Amino acid sequence: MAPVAPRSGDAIFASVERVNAELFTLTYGAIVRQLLTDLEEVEEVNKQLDQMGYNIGIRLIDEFLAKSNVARCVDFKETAEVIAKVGFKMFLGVTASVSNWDADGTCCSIVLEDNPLVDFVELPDTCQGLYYCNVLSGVIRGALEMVSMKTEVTWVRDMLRGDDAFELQVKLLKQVPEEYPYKDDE
Amino acid sequence: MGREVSESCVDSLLTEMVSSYCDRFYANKPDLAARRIEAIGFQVGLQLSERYTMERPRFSDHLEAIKFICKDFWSELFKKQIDNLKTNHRGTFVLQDNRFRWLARMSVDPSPENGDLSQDNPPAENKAAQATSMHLYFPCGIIRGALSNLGIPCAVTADISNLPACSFVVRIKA
Amino acid sequence: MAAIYSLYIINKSGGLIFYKDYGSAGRMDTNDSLRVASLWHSMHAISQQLSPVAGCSGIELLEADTFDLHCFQSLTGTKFFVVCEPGTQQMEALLKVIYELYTDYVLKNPFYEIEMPIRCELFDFNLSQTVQKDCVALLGR
Amino acid sequence: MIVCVAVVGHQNNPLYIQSFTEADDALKLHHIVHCSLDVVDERVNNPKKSGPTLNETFLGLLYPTENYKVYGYLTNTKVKFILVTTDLDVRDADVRNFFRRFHAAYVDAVSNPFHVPGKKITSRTFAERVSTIVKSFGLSSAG
Amino acid sequence: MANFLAQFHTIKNSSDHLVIAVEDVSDLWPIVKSEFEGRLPFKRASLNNKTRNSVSVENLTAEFILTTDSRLRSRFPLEQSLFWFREPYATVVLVTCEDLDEFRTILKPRLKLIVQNDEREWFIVFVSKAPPNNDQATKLAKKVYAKLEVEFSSKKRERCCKLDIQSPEANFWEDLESKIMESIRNTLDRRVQFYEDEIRKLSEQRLMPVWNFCNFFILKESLAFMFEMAHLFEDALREYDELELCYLETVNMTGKLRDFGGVDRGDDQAALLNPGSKPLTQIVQDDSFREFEFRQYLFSCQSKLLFKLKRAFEVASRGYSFIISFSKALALRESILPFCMREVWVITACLALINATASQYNDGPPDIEKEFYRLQGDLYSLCRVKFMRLAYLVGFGAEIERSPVNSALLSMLPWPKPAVWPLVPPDASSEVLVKEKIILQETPRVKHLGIQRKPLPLEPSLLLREANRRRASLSAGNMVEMFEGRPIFNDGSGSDASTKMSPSQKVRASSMSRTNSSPGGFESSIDRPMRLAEIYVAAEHALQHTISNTDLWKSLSSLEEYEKKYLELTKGAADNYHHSWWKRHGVVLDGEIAAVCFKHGNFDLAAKSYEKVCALYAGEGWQDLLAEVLPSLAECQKILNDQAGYLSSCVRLLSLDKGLFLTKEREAFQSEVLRLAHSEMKDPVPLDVSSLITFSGNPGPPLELCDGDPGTLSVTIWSGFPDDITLDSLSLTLMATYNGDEGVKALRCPSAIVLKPGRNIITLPLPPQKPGSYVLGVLTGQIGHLRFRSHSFSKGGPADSDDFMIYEKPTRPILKVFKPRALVDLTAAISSALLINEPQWVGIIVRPIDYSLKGAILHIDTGPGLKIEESHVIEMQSYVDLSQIAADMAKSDAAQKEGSLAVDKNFEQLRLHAGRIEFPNWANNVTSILWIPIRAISDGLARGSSSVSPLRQSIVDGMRTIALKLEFGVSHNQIFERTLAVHFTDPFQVSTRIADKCNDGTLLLQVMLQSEVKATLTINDAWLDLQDGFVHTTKGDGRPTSGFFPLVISPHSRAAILFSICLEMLNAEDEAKALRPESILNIKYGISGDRTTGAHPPVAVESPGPEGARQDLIFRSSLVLQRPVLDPCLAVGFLPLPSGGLRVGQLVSMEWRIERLKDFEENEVSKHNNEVLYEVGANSDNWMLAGRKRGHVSLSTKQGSRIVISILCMPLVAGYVRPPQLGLPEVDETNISCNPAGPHLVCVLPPALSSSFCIPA
Repeated sequence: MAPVAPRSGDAIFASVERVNAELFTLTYGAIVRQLLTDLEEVEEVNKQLDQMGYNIGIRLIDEFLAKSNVARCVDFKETAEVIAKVGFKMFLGVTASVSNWDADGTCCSIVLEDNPLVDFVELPDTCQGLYYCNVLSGVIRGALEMVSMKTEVTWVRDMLRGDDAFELQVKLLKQVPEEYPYKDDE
Repeated sequence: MGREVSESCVDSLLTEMVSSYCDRFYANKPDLAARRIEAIGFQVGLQLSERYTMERPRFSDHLEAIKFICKDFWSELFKKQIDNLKTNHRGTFVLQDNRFRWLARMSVDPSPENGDLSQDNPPAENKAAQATSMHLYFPCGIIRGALSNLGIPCAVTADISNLPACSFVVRIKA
Repeated sequence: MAAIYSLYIINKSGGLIFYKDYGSAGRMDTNDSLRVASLWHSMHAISQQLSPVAGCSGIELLEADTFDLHCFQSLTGTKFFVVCEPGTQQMEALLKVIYELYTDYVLKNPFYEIEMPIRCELFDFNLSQTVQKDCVALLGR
Repeated sequence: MIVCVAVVGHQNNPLYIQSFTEADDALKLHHIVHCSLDVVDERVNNPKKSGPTLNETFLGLLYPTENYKVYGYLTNTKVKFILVTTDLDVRDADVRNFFRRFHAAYVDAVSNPFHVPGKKITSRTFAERVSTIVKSFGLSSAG
Repeated sequence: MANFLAQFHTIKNSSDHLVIAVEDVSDLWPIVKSEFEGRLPFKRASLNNKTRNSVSVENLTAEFILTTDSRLRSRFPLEQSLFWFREPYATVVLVTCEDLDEFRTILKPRLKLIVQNDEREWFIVFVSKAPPNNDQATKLAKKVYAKLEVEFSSKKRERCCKLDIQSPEANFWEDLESKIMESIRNTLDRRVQFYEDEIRKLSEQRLMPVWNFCNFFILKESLAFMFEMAHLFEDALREYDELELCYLETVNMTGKLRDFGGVDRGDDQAALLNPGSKPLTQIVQDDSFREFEFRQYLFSCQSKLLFKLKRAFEVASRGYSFIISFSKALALRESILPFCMREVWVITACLALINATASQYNDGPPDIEKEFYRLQGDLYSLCRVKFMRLAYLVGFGAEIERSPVNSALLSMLPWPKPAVWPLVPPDASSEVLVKEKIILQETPRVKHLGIQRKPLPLEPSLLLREANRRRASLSAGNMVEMFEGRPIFNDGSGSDASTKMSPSQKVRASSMSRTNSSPGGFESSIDRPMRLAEIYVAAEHALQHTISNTDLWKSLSSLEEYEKKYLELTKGAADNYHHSWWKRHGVVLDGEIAAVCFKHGNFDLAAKSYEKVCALYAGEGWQDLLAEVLPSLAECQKILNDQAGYLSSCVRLLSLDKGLFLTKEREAFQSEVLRLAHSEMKDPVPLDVSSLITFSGNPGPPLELCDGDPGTLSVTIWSGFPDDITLDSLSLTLMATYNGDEGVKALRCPSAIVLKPGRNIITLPLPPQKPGSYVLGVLTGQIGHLRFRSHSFSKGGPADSDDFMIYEKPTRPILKVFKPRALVDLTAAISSALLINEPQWVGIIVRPIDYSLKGAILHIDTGPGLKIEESHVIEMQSYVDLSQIAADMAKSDAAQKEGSLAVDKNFEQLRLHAGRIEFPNWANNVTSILWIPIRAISDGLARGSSSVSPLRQSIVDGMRTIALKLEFGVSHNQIFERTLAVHFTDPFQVSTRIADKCNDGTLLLQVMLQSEVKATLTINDAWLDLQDGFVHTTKGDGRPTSGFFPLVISPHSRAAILFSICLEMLNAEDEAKALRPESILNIKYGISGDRTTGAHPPVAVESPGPEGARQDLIFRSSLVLQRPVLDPCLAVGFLPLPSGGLRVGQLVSMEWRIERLKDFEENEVSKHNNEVLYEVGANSDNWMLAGRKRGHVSLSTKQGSRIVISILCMPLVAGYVRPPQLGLPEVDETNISCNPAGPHLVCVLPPALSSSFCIPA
């Protein structure tokens, strides 16, 4: 079958249903704040945000694939590029850049200059150690896991902590092969 | 034109928020979960009302404020207005949205196998209803937040006659 | 009107999560469909193993004298396949559309638990709409 | 020049008050702002006085004293902005423009998820934005 | 035209009402004058206003003037037109006439002559003197009047009216008035028309150079004045407004510098309410109007009209803005006006306005009223500011409270800018000294409670510098003038150059100049910078010149006077504000009043006002301002010895934002609190410190306790005190969340505690609580005599309002007390029986159910027939039963590490003290087993059973009980009681039967031994002591025939021993006295068992060693043998059972045949010999018997008579069971022969298989 050509991030973003970013931003903010109130421990909040992100990711990936028509990526490099250029654009309307590849191409940084999640946000001193955008790392982790890549996503830079950009380090742990559908005893 | 994000961002965020609160944090305390979700909505409503009432004269009475919610506020959020507004002129307003966006993707499955909600086990019907209502505490909170920020303390409840129609009942505290 | 006999959706672990029969000749009961699903799942996997060249993504089209079987597997491992009249066109496109419906109405339904059998009115509804649509509509895309 | 700007909550509590004079007499500005609330109340409580500008957010000049002018602005959410300036010939347009930008800044400040409604605004960004707005007061519409 | 001005002015002042001319043709005026003037002023009149709409005016004053009067003498036509407003508005022609001829010849022509000049509005009053009784005369008069009417009246205008002096008609006067009015109206209209035309003409050429405001003014004001005379005030006012407008325009338009005015003596007193204060001629000079006077003049005219219109409010509002704008104007001219003219003027203006309006105001609608009071307040406070400014200048500055309000008012108010700063008059040195003294004496106002704070400024810039700068600039300027052409000063354009110099430089410059100036003639203080005192004095003198109003000057003359005035003004402002919307203004000014009261030691009043102010600031959270007032309030309370108030003030001070006070200040507050707390207070003061001390449970899960356990609760307390503070006592209340009625419990902190600033963690002992979950309530405590309480939680506490529900967290339960539940379990380790009468180990399993048994104590109480072998120690060891092991495996390996393996090793020997055992620590959390050596005593001898004496043994007689009571829990508060049943038994159960009967009479007695225990028994020896009537066949010791010992019997199996015995011949009497009624079976046996499974070797033998070493136990059991029947008289035969065999649950009828073998003659066995009593006995748990078990059957005494007794029974258990036995109680057994004998045992088959009925495998 003639594979449908992959579409550019902007094209997709233009085509999908969109809503005011404020709603998204404020909602996320309110959630984070409520989590802080309920869970008290910043560490715990980071954990939960990541968890939420993961749960979102494992569902979102399919929509991404369906709407973007991206073919299976040949390698992790390509995957990262697709996430940065198409994924972020398609959902958040911003594009990220990929950099800091390590030698064997299993670890890179996704750098985000602009991030709708943090409009208006200022971290109070009581919340040092909070990874406000931790949901993002979760999403990436979850999504990649669904296409059988176990990854570890960590924050390297965070504008809310005074850095000049948001930088996520994505580390490919292992590429899980398609599990062979039947056991030996069959 | 302000910046935008894909709708599925909001959708999945809300879905996940609700399920986290109902299934993880307050798994078997639906009322607590509900309060939290409502609270989140409240804050959002508060801030949105602050934002969307810029550049407009102050409302002279409750009705004006409610109308604002129905028209401008709603269309900012959902790109559509409330379809029908009823009131008993004694502080109760019913805002009906015939196709409430946040329910648009929701199909409730009455069959008990539906494992989404971890309530004890009431009959599947109201089990499903409860699950859906969990998703409505957020918009209720938004409305309440917006109104109380406009100086109208009130209580907001939602009721779903048949998806995806949904009507919000605003009771203004005398 | 494309004569589609039936539609299957299989989750990545080979469980049948959706089955719809559009009037295939030999009706099958639930167990049959389950069996078909797991069987196809295995065959699909075996076909990948069999492939002499690396990077085979499994059977896409299986032609029998009485029917064609078009299969589409998403990168996340979910398989969609239709059984249809031999030589029916546009099945890949159809499958793509179904995939999108799946993402829109199944995955976005908060009550749907991933990997679980699909019970979503909205999905059924939109699905039947799409399938009713004749090939011209599909060509349009 | 603008000597003081303030945000006052719907319970008439100061949310943000910044004076642009030597710090030691900031207190008198607190006083001015606080007393100007009287006028705001007056305007709001018998609206017929504020005839044409009924329910307009911009309340105009609150105080016609010899030495300074106090302008007011009342948002839909019952939050008041007060501006104290010592230059005696001010164009209404400038003030309106000032308040509009100030309001925008305020809205963004309270959109910070960690801001507690009804509590003081501690945001640094807000402070910076305000000072730039104050600096550019009068210039914008002059050009 | 300006030269008319004087005239105009005088005219205007002279005439203030309308004039009506009286043309007295026939000298009637003296007669009618009084009545005519009696009509004045006209009650009501309807006139046309400027826009020609008729308005009705009241009490229109007017004056009748004879045309012959000098005032109406002819004037120049020009001025006539100019001052037209004063010309008559109507002309009344008074005539009378007796006969027609006279009329025709004299009167008519004359009248024609009079009325030809149509300028005037005229009408004729015909007066008839004819007496009413004189008909002839009256008729004539009528005739003449008729003629007159014909001549002068026309259709469109009725110009005549007739007055009978003798009998005036009622309607004459109305007629007259209406005619006058008509005339006035017409005249007015015409003149208005005229003036308007004139004015229009002028305004058209407004922009031409020739144009002259003066003319315009005269016309305009004439018009206005005319309106005023006609009581058309509205129109008059409009004219003045237009005039003012026009004036301001022209004044600002024409650039040429005019004389401003305001330099005359008395100008300092505002004249904005009395127009006549100055003649216009003074105001206007060479037809330019002096702004100063003229604007006041205009305003005064306006206000006059406004008052006439009863619009005092408008006067006030116009007045206020007028004052503001006018004061601006004054500011511009400050250099030419006297020193501080502006301030003085404003003061007087405000006061004048206040008095006038206040007196004139009569209440209007409420909102207007509020507004009015606000204006009054504004006027007062404006006045107040200026007054303070003056006071400052003359050196009362030190007395002025440096409060925010004063600072706000004064520090933004520029200093007066006179061209020359007044200099010290030559002879004022003494005054200077006085001021100096004052300055030196004046001590900086100390803040209370040792608060140091930079005092707020009251001056825009330092007075000293300001004044000297102005002097300097002047002096420099003078120099320039004085030393014309001197190069050094020629260059730098003098004044501003030197202003740039600092005073010191200035001094040098000037001194240097002095040296240069050859004639040192002009020695003055010009160039020397003035000292502050000098400035004061100078100002004072200058002011004295400025101020003409004596009492204003008086109030500046001395401090007391100043304060009097100051208070008056402040009060005035405050009170008025209180009546208006501007409450805050009012309250703040109250604060100012309070300050004065305070200074004068009127602390009560001061405190009251301060409280109001504090309440205002606190209520709206203006902490910075509050921080300014609160100390004063505190001070008052301190002085008034209002401890409660003072304390709460201190606490409030402490709870203000940290930034507002220095730490040492805050420490001072704290020390105050402590001082009071420990000082002698009449009664302990309760105090709310919620704002200062907050508390919450520690983060993390709540403390969990089991029902009835005490614990310790740790709580976080935040202290807002700047310093450590010692609380003598502290207690917190717990509130049950669910059951509200469940009251609150207070937890007391046992000892005094010290709170550090900030976060403290304290622990409270927690007595046992009812089940439920608890939250913290209020915190109360004591410092010295001070009882304080705090309700407020730290973050994590409940939300204050619903609006903030977002930040609401439900108050986290801090304590959970669980419902009562099993915390431990005690069970018997073994179910199987132990050996009776032997010391045995009984095992008790102690299983803690996730609850620690630390220090637990077990009370053991053995029931009857059981005693603990004190001699032996009790053993305790950890116990793992297999099921638990499985569970452990399932559990995470973490649990494994914790070591169930290690636990196994635990073993310990314990001693029993007074029936109590203390548990070792290792047993706290692990299941353990307790081995207690006991012995069950039973004195009864075991009984064997045989066909004749069936076994009847019940479970109970082997049963013993152990009552256990476990005390555990943190303070042994938990009790667990259980009574265990322990089962004891003999090793064997013995039953016998005759196995065989040999011909030689030898009987083989089979003794069956059923092992009753779960242990292997070894029989080493057994012998039988036979009862009388039996002997062993073999002359032996009664050992069994076949001696194959040791005989091993495995648990619950059975064995048998054979004895061969035979009957011993003996006669009846021996038989009668049978010594030994029963035989005794003796068994010597050993037991090898494990205590964990059941019976085991007695405790005495420690470990059961090798076979040999085992010491034997003896078991004795009695059994009864029975001699066979010798002379049977009854035979009982057991009829064969039905073939099919027996099945469980199937009815079967058992039958016995009874037959008489011989009659009863000789010895009567039974009374009723033809009846036999039978009884069927069966083991009830094997059989169910239906029908009569016992009863009489008749059996004839004949030999050979027989009957059959049958009874229905149902076997209940399968296997070999003893069948039911038929007994004949009344018949001696020896007389019964059993033939055929019934079977010992019958076989009962299990019930037939059926689906519904399943078989135990």
